Amino acid sequence: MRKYLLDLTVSGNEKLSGNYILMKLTSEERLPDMLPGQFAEVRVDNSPSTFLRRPISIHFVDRDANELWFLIQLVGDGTRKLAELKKGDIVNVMVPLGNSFTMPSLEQQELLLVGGGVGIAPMLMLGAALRNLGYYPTFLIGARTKKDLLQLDAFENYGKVYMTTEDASCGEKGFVTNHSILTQKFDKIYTCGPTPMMKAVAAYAAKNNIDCEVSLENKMACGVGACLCCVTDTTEGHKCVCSDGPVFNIKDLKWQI
Amino acid sequence: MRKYLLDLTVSGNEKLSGNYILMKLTSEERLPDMLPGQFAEVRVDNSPSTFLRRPISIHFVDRDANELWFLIQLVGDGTRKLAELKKGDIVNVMVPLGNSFTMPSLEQQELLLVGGGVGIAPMLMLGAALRNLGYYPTFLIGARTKKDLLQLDAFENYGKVYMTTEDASCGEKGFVTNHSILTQKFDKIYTCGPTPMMKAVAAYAAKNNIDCEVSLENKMACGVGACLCCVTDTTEGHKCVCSDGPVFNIKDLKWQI
Amino acid sequence: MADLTTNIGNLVMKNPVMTASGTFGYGEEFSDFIDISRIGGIIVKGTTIKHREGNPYPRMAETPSGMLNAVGLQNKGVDYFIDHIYPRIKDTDTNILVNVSGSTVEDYVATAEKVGELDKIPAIELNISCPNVKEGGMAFGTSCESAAKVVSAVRKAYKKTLIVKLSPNVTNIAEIAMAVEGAGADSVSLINTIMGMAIDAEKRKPLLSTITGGLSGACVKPIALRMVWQVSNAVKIPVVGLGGIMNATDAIEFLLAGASAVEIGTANFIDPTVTIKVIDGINAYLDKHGFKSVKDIIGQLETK
Amino acid sequence: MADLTTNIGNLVMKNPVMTASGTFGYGEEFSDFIDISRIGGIIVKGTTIKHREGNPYPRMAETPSGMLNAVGLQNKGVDYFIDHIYPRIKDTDTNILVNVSGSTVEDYVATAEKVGELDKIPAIELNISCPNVKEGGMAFGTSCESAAKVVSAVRKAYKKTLIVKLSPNVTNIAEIAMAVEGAGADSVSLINTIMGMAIDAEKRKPLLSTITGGLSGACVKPIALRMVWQVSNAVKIPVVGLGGIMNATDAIEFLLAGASAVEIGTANFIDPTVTIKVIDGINAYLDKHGFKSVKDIIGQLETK
Ligand SMILES: Cc1cc2nc3c(=O)[nH]c(=O)nc-3n(C[C@H](O)[C@H](O)[C@H](O)COP(=O)(O)OP(=O)(O)OC[C@H]3O[C@@H](n4cnc5c(N)ncnc54)[C@H](O)[C@@H]3O)c2cc1C
Ligand SMILES: Cc1cc2nc3c(=O)[nH]c(=O)nc-3n(C[C@H](O)[C@H](O)[C@H](O)COP(=O)(O)OP(=O)(O)OC[C@H]3O[C@@H](n4cnc5c(N)ncnc54)[C@H](O)[C@@H]3O)c2cc1C
Ligand SMILES: Cc1cc2nc3c(=O)[nH]c(=O)nc-3n(C[C@H](O)[C@H](O)[C@H](O)COP(=O)(O)O)c2cc1C
Ligand SMILES: Cc1cc2nc3c(=O)[nH]c(=O)nc-3n(C[C@H](O)[C@H](O)[C@H](O)COP(=O)(O)O)c2cc1C
Ligand code: FES
Ligand code: FES
Repeated sequence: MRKYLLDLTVSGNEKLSGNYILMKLTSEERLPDMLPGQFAEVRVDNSPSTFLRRPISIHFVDRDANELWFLIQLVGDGTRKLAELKKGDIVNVMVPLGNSFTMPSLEQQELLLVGGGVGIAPMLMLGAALRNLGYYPTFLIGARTKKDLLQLDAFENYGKVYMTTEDASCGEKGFVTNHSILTQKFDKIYTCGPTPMMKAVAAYAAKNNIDCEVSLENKMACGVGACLCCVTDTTEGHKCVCSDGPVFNIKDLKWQI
Repeated sequence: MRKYLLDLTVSGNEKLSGNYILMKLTSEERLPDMLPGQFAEVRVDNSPSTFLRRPISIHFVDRDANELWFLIQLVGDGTRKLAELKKGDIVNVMVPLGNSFTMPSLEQQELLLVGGGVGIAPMLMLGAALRNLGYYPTFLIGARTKKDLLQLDAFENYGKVYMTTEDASCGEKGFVTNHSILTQKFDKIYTCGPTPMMKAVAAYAAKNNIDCEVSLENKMACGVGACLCCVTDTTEGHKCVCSDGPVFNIKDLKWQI
Repeated sequence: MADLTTNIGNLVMKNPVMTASGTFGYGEEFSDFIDISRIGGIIVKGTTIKHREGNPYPRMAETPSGMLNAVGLQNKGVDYFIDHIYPRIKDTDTNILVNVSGSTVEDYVATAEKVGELDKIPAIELNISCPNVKEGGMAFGTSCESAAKVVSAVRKAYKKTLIVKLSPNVTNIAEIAMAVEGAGADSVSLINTIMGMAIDAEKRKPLLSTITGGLSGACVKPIALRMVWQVSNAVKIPVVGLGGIMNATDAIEFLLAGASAVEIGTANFIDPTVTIKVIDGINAYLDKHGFKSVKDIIGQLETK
Repeated sequence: MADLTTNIGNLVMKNPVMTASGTFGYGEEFSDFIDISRIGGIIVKGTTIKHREGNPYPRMAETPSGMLNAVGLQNKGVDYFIDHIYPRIKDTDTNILVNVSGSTVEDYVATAEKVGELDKIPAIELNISCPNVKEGGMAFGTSCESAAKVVSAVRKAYKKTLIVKLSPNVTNIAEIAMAVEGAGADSVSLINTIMGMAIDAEKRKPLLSTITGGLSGACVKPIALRMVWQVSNAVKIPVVGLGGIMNATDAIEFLLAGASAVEIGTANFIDPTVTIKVIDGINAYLDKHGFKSVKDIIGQLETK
């Protein structure tokens, strides 16, 4: 898929509950095609401590408004600088990068999308794409506490939404893998979130023989498969999270699960 | 004189003609005492290329408004970042630094204050201080063209103002040392501006046996006489522009004039 | 429009801007962003005789105005390169150079020989300076004797343009450059990364799997520029300068310090179009200052 | 409140934070901003046997996340220090150390002897690593033999705590550290500045009067940290770590890498109160992580 280097204009930058922002970017031109699971490498200007770009998942593409959405957790200087941007500011992005989630090949599949923390970001775009293909996916969203549960309304447009919080402030108490919905049968699981969560989901999937795709993170420099900084261990050796991933099928990873 | 490290609040940041800004800073507390010729070391935040502080002269202290004024020419990343600051933003400054212009010891002196380009910055505070002591100084201001002539109204509060521009767009044509006012007799000259200008003024002063003080610039790191980066040649060897200066009497410098 | 052509030994380049090994993949990764044939030369990833998996991850850490990497020469080996990658890239209208790495003199020689048979590869860059591999690598580049030994051996086996990439992790880089010149190199390129380290204070652990890694990016520029200046004052062969070049002004500084060409590495990650901007910027500088050719500024630093 | 005391040989420090020579003057320059007696130690400007005018100007150039200096050991000589400066600063309630520099072994010894007679100076830092002087200086610090020679001679003449400041401009800093340890040093401090260069592309001239200068500041931290880690794994004497420390986290990284104390240099220019912030920050870190003493984290980097 063709990659672009674009100067996009901030059309919205909303502070959400917890420590998250929802940033919307637009362009005079039609935004390029992007697939669920892909990401952007975002330039952070005027941050002395942000030398390299920041990888951020494509949260959603609103084709009507010609808007690209990022859901960003503020963790350090770079993300905090992004949070300061105002409507009309320019953000330079390399987009779309990476592979994407695999669409199911059969009809009538029961699909489970598990997101943890800011790992829900790619799940919205994925849910929308699946709904568009006629599926009605189930979202299972885990967070530490109620205020880390984001974009629930948006998810509800595309499927059923279940939740867990570690402090029981919303949905069922505990981790996603404790949720009662997992007693149902699923044909495929897609997941993105903290590594321990993804490993637990992967273990559940493996045990129940469910096809499972995970979206990984790693430290990145180039974002396009050129520098080999971002590798992960696979059955075929080191692969780049940025270009061979970020989406991997768990059967190709060397996770001890 | 006691030095302070202060977080000051921008109370005004005006774009002047040409490529200059007039920045006004204030504080909840009374601003410390400062003398004409002293400067501040200003921290520039969020500029990846501005590692060290930027030395900026004290242009004026408005005691009624409790405001410290800087007159700044935008030449690089640091000064451009300062120009972007808005009312209410915080600027960290080390102030006041350096020595100061010497006040005349006799009454009834004819004093000439020569400023070139942004070198007029310390001349306003100096003019105000001299006027306050009962002198009526003469300002001679040189610039390349009309739009580089700044703060003329402010200077007129304290003395007579004469001008030269290289393109004759305002005042007499040429350099300050060509101005007809120099045919008059002066007892003391104070000057700040580009080195070639100051050297020409110093040569004029030396030839006519006029006491003359110049305010020098140099690359600075610490601003407080600790690092010895900012030295200039004097009859007593290397002296620091930041702590022994920035004001030097030309008889102590080793200028070939 | 000034004349941007420059020479490295027998190698003629349409402009002095190359991409640094390990930072530009095989060029293809950047072809959506720029017309890579406009670049003066593309130096592909470090290539070894056998397939190498490289180091475990994490392999990257950000530092003030720079980054550390610990990739460790991951590559599929020279045979895979010849069979699968070379056919894909060989017709790019620019110079494609292979960065040849190894652990033993024999490995270097064998790899260089194989690459020497490829028609469309006019030159190699011999990497005797990789700080990210345990055996060989940087060790060759840190003493005059071992540097001369590997270069002599490769020189016998490789007839086209031989550029030797030097390590900055040495007391006297000019001496190493002279040893390499004496051993028959057509050119030296410098600098490779500087050995550095980063720690996660909260976890009390190194940020790289290998504890130490190679520092690159803007932060190393003052060191790289100094070494290029020292080396170009010490050798007669052309020098290729790199290390922290982020824009055209940086590149011009290296040319003034004595480099006949430059390489751009880490900056490609920050702006994938940087090479084109540097080429255009050098041209604009030459026009502005009235120079007809880039050769008119090489080594023209005025030091009184 | 954790126990912040640390030892360098016989020298007891109330906390591990010192100021680096040449960046903090004689302390007095900063006393309007902070209570300098809170600092663990103040290392004053490089002092030589005779008055030195230092290098011509310009002496400073800014670089990405750092700066170059070419001060060249300007100082009024050890006698002036003893007669005029020492009396003013000797009663500061902290350790005052003198950074002893020289061009010949005799100079070093003579200066160390004179400083040895000052009651209130409990230690010297022997600077065998200044890149900004033509004769001597860094040359002593770039070979094991010359480093050992000058240290042995000073050791004989100086009985109090002897810290030797190492140059980073070497192939193998651990070897130099071991040579210096063998010659009787009580401690090594590192790093001094890294030799670098900056050019004004528009004027085609160097930005420093001396063409090259010493690089310091945040940009050098990864290199300094790596060297501190290498040296503290190689020697038994305590190591003082410095180079690019800008905040408490940076300082903690050096302690974890094996430094028993740290020095803060360039950061003083950016924030004249940084030393106090670092001391408080180390304390907060120790409390947060449940360490009773700073000694509990020295060298405690987990590398599996
Ligand atoms: C493919 C991919 C997609 C991502 N999508 C999103 C997203 O949609 N929303 C979101 O909020 N975050 C996302 N991240 C994580 C995001 O890139 C990091 O949080 C961000 O780079 C931190 O930058 P910072 O300057 O704020 O923090 P820093 O000060 O740099 O670091 C703060 C923390 O973030 C970690 N971090 C720093 N750089 C990276 C990096 N390049 N990759 C991974 N972790 C890093 C550090 O280890 C540290 O723990 C994604 C990461 C990857 C690899
Ligand atoms: C005592 C003193 C008082 C000053 N007062 C004023 C003032 O009142 N108003 C004003 O506009 N400027 C003043 N200057 C100059 C001002 O400090 C520089 O213009 C400013 O630091 C440039 O910063 P920058 O990041 O915008 O430019 P940079 O990108 O850093 O450089 C642009 C140009 O400015 C020069 N420069 C950079 N740093 C310094 C420095 N530390 N000292 C001197 N020149 C430098 C560079 O050589 C270059 O030519 C003063 C300088 C000194 C030493
Ligand atoms: C991720 C990465 C991988 C690298 N791989 C190689 C390599 O395979 N061979 C080599 O000679 N240099 C390699 N280098 C070093 C660069 O080619 C270059 O010498 C160095 O990064 C300094 O230049 P820069 O500051 O412009 O990046 C690598 C650098 C980076 C950042
Ligand atoms: C302006 C300046 C002057 C210095 N003078 C000396 C000196 O006289 N003696 C010395 O041993 N080191 C000197 N140094 C080196 C510092 O002490 C320190 O080793 C170096 O700057 C690295 O630390 P930093 O990055 O924290 O500044 C000087 C450094 C600077 C920036
Ligand atoms: S980040 Fe460069 S290969 Fe993935
Ligand atoms: S800037 Fe440090 S002594 Fe003047």
